[in-house]
Amino acid sequence: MTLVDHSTSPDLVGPPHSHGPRRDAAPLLPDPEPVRVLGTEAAAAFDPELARDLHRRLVLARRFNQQATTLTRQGRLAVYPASTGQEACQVGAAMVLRPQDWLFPSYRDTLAVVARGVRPIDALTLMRGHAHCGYDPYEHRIAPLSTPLATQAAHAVGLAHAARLRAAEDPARDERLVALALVGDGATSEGDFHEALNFAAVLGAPVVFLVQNNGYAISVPLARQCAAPTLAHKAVGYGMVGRLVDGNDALAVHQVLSDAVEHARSGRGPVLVEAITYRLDAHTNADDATRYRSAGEVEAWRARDPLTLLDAHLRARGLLDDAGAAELARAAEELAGRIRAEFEAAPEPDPATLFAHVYAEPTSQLRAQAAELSARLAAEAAEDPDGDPYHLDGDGFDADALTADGRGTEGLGGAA
Amino acid sequence: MTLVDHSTSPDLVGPPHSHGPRRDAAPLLPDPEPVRVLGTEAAAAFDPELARDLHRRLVLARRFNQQATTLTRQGRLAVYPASTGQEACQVGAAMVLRPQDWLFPSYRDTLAVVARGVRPIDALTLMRGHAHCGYDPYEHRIAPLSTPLATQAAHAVGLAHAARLRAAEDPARDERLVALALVGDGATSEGDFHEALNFAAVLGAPVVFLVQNNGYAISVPLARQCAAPTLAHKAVGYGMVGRLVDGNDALAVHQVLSDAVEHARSGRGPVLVEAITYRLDAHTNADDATRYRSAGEVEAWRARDPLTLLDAHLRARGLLDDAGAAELARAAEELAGRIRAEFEAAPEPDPATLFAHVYAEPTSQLRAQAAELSARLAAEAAEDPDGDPYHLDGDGFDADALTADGRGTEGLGGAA
Amino acid sequence: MVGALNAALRDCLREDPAVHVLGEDVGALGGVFRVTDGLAAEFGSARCLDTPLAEAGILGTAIGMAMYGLRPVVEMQFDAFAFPAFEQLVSHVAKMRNRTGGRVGLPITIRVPYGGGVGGVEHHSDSSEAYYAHTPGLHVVTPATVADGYGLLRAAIASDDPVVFLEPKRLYWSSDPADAEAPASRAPAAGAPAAGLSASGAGPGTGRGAREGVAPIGRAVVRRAGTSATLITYGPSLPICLAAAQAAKADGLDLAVVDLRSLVPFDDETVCAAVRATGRAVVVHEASGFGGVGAEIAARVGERCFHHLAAPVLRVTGYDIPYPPPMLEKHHLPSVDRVLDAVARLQWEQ
Amino acid sequence: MVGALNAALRDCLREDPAVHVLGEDVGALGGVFRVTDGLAAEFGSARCLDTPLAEAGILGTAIGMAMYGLRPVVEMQFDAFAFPAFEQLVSHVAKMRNRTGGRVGLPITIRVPYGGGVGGVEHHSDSSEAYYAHTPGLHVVTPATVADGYGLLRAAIASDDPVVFLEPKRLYWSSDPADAEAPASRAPAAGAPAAGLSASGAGPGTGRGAREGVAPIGRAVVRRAGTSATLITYGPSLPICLAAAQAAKADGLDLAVVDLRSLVPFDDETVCAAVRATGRAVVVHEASGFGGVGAEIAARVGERCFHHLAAPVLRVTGYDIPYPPPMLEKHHLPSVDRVLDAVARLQWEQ
Ligand SMILES: Cc1ncc(C[n+]2csc(CCOP(=O)(O)OP(=O)(O)O)c2C)c(N)n1
Ligand SMILES: Cc1ncc(C[n+]2csc(CCOP(=O)(O)OP(=O)(O)O)c2C)c(N)n1
Ligand SMILES: [Mg+2]
Ligand SMILES: [Mg+2]
Repeated sequence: MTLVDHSTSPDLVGPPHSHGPRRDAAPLLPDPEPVRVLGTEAAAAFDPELARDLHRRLVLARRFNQQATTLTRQGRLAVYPASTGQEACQVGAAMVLRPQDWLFPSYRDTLAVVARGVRPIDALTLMRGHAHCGYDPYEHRIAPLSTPLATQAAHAVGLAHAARLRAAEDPARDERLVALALVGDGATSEGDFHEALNFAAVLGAPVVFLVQNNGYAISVPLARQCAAPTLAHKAVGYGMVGRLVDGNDALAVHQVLSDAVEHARSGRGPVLVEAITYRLDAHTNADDATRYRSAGEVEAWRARDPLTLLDAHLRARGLLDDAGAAELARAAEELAGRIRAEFEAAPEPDPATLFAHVYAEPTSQLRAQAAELSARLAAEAAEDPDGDPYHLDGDGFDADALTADGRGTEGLGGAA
Repeated sequence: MTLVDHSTSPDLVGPPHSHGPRRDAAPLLPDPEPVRVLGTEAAAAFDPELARDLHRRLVLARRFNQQATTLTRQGRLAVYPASTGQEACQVGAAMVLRPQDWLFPSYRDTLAVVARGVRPIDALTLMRGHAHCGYDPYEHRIAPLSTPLATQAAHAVGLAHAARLRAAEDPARDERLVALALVGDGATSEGDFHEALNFAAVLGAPVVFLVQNNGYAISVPLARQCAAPTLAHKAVGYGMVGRLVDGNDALAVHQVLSDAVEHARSGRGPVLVEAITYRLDAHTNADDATRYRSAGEVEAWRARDPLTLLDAHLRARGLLDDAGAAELARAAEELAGRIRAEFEAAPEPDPATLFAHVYAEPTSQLRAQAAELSARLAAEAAEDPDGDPYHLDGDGFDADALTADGRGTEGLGGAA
Repeated sequence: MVGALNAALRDCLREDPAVHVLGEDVGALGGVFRVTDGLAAEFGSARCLDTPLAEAGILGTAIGMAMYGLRPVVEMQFDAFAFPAFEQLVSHVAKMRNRTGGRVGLPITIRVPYGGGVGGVEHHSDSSEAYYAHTPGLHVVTPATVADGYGLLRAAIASDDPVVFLEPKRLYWSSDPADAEAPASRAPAAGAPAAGLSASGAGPGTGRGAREGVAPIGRAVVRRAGTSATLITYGPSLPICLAAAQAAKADGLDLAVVDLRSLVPFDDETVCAAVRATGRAVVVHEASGFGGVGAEIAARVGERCFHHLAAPVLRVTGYDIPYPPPMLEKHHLPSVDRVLDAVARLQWEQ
Repeated sequence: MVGALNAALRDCLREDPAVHVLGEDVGALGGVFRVTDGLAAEFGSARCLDTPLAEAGILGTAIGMAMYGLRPVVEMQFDAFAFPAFEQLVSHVAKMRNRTGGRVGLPITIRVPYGGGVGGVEHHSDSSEAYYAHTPGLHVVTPATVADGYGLLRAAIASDDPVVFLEPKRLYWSSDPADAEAPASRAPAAGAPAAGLSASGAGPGTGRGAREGVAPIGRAVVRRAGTSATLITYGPSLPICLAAAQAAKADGLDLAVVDLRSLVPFDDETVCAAVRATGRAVVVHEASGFGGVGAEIAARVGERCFHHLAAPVLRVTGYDIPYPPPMLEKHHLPSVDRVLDAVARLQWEQ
């Protein structure tokens, strides 16, 4: 397998710019006008069933954001970074992936995780504070939500590269896998973002990088984050294709991401997609967004709410009526109820999990520390029999208990 | 002072791509054909005196590279990363700077440091192994040669930014300073490079980044380093101007860098320049370049030796004759002799320097450690009076002794 | 403590035009912990600069600013998010003065909120002081009281050397413990007045000299005198140790509590005097124990006080595990009970 | 040792198609120290991959490769050039298994040439084992002999956990010291045969089980039995300690020498048995002393062997300074004389 075309080695007697691969920049550069479908002629041609499916998922996703935010107010969720306003990106990202693909989400991407089939309670485990990652990455082909920004982008590259290596060894086992990495506009400033894009392009790895440009990194507006014409223009500096899309236009997001994923899948290399969107809620429930942006700005963006835009489109085309909307609202309430029920039923975390999975086998030191804690908890329990019921005799972390029964629900898609 | 134009805050009712500054990409993109002067009509218009000066410095720089390499063979220099073949970049970088400017060199840029006026022995101190940085950064406005690749690029940004801040406070003291950061093609892959360029562009800092693309990072060819059309294309991803130049064409390098420096100086923001060149010697004296490149490739590039190219130009225009060349050869020998003499005269390093400058004031622990070493050395000296003459009663590191008498020589320029 | 830190920054910005604050969200937002609240409004967005989101870039830029004569104060948003800047810190910040033979000092203060106990999700509760303390060329300080929050930050910014300033997240919203006894005197030989819980206990600052309320870098303080055994701690674990000392009274034990405040330079004098006085010592911190700062403390106490020790120096620390999720962190953190258990194991029977 | 490391990589690449080598210049060049010499030629440039020049990218890519089931072996070119990857190492590599409840293990070996004594210019001679050893979730091993170079690297690659594999630059061109005495037996209770200076002393490997010549991770070895005092060391300082033991004979002292080999997991059993047998201990390493691994060793020996100690545990280490320039490094590095001086201070008179 050729990782990269090295036939373009320096043309030794030619001009000195023969260093490195020469390729035409033009096809890599994004159109500075973001791709839109809604409100254009392309909208009429868009598959109505897909549009309705997208809409249904947006409705559920919005309800999910609301329910999770409510849970923070009730103290049942430690923190929640809502993706309200970004649901078209969240849902689109999950929908364009095939089962063999992998998703590498950032901390804000709970809904993309749920949209790919993870039980809400498991997708929220990190934010609940019960464990770090509540789902099995291998079961869902989703990496843990990444809190250290942009770091997971390189993981996506490595995984996609490894899949290609394995496929080259045994073409029959070629999964034709694509890895989709999600980062925010702020995260593009990190060195890790740069390194990941460069590795992807040099290795020709099948990765799509989706930047959800919601205009802010916590309080810092994009203008203080980057001075580029668009973030998608960064692609040319790596020799990859860059594309710009209206991130509040669910049909456009689906189309551009589908194209990007198929571009990567077909071996034509990685793609960088910038989706222009807006976070309608604060950074998290703990944030006070009024410190750094005006109510007017938020309202203006609310007028471009991805849900409103798609709703209008469907109604205009007769694909949605009041009855359908009411049915959807019921499904959304059912989802919200299910989330609340899952929270009620979720077990307390077991302290044994602290030591069980630091290494494949605990070291003697960890065994001693686990025994110390176990003895202490046992002593406390003896003093106060109604207290903490945990002791440390098991293998700990019963992740099956967290994910079992999660199979039938399939996230937002199956919530109906 | 406005650090960046934030008037371009989102156009709230406009299209969603209003996130962040919108600027036209076209003026930022490099012409993929590198700028050349030699062999073009522009050569005729080029200042003959400047061309001769450049040539003289190239001759001296080449001799410096040879002498330093010889010193490694004699074991007088621990290691030397020669810039043979890259002298046009080295000399050009130093010459376009004014006294108030700062240079941030990489480990290969000894000659740029010398060309800016540092005594050869001091510029080589790092490679001699006597101390880390042999010159006073403030005296010469040159940061220490940076071994951790690309890290010094951010330092250049910070310094240039600080100078602008100070100038804004007190315009009378505005130095109109530019910082020039030198990195290799390989170093552009580091996250630090990305972060530095982004900071420079967002802050609008007067920095020029010069990438000496010599085709290799040790053994790794550019094709495995980066898949971009050119490295200069990376500029658009930061919203800065990118330029491509033939790095073996001394006149073109001088012209493009001069323009870039004046662009930055005039407040129009940072510039990324890629100079396409070739390292004719191995990575360092310790490297075996035959492991990763062919003799044929090296020979082909030798035909484009920057010295040969400029030599031919000057002779063709009657600006150089055999007598002039002989005079230059003498000056070069004089430089080589001076380097050798400086090496003879250089004092041994003083162990007291180990402890003297860890902090502004040594901690009690360091004082104790210094005393311990001092006692040990004293005991050893008592046992063997002909041994190591050092003891630790002074302030240590007598950098004046290293730099004194260096003033008159002014590097390559004054070697005549 | 947030108010004290904010006041220190404000006073430094007012007094010295060379002082500049930079970091993620330090401007309009005032930082995620509000430590820089109001500074951009008062001093402008150039002197309290919202940077792009890139920690190596932030610290690298600060290095260049310091080279030009500014005194940058960098905020790292959380402890684990300082790791991207590790190379800039270790290879440049810590070494610059040394590698330039004293020519280029870097008066940079790097503020790092650290530690847990605040219900933070993963990567938000790390304790990385051991990494910094092992890096020659850095000063490493951490306040445990409101007064030291002000005084040590002033001293850090005034220092001509780089200072990693570790802010215990758990104590951000603390006021000084009312039940702490008045500061006991330091080892008399050290010659500087003890900095106590109030800002009045000022000692000599470093760098530009002492100012009102500036706490001395390199000086530990005995927060509680005691005769039975000595607890040695710093930052977020001080209140635990003070509470343990309080509780130990019931068992007839009179515990001394030393607050290191400065991990580098280390105050051997105060620590050793306090240990020699009791003959028994427990080191307490919340970072993982293996290779933690507590190891250094135990090792040097062992070296220097060997013949005064009636029992081994014990350590009460976080376990050797990645920081736990919020619901489990209480088990990981040193508690009054764990400290008392360790004290009980100090071989009182012998 | 270079040959042994190369052989270990070659054997692993041959035996297991999941093993992949990646890093800067590991391909055609064979690495700047030639540890990967010939591997690209034999196994192809995909399995011995020259990466772009970006250490965080390298390690991050390796994480993704490991998630897909490969066993990446990463080369960091020099110790200080691993620092850009610090966040990937600490926040992901070390924590992945824990944060996924055991679901995602990362069998990554991170080879890091470390230490000085080879005349390297600044940033080329750092010793950063303390940073890694303090990071839960990493195994940290370092061979001091040719046989362990082979055996421990095999074990590291076979391990299902991430291993930071520290290669003492000074010993790259070493053959095993001829004058070292045959390996003394390990603490009998430990149950595994001692791995000696020859590759035949194989113990159980971890992960995929033991193979011929594989050295056990987590097992120290007594390189020299002795009755007077115990030197505890690892990696580049082992030859110094063996030479010191040899020299001490002249003074009638019989020094034991323990080679830790594995800093994490730490072999308390072997170390404590060796210290208890002599009652005196000196810890030797070339990293700076403050907060170094030696502090942990001294602290735990103090905790566990308190009543057996006739003298404080002393440390002979690099000074608390940035690594010196080549011409001065000899003063910084532990030497036979410094070790003997420390031994002389072990309160023999009492
Ligand atoms: C390496 C790192 N630095 C800092 C942070 C703290 N932090 C969390 S979210 C955030 C802003 C992220 O902005 P963006 O990438 O635009 O994503 P968004 O929050 O808008 O989804 C910051 C600074 C972090 N998580 N990781
Ligand atoms: C952060 C870092 N990683 C690795 C190295 C080791 N190293 C020294 S030079 C070099 C290659 C540099 O290539 P390039 O940037 O093209 O500069 P050139 O040597 O061609 O001048 C490498 C990998 C280093 N010095 N710093
Ligand atoms: Mg954002
Ligand atoms: Mg190069």
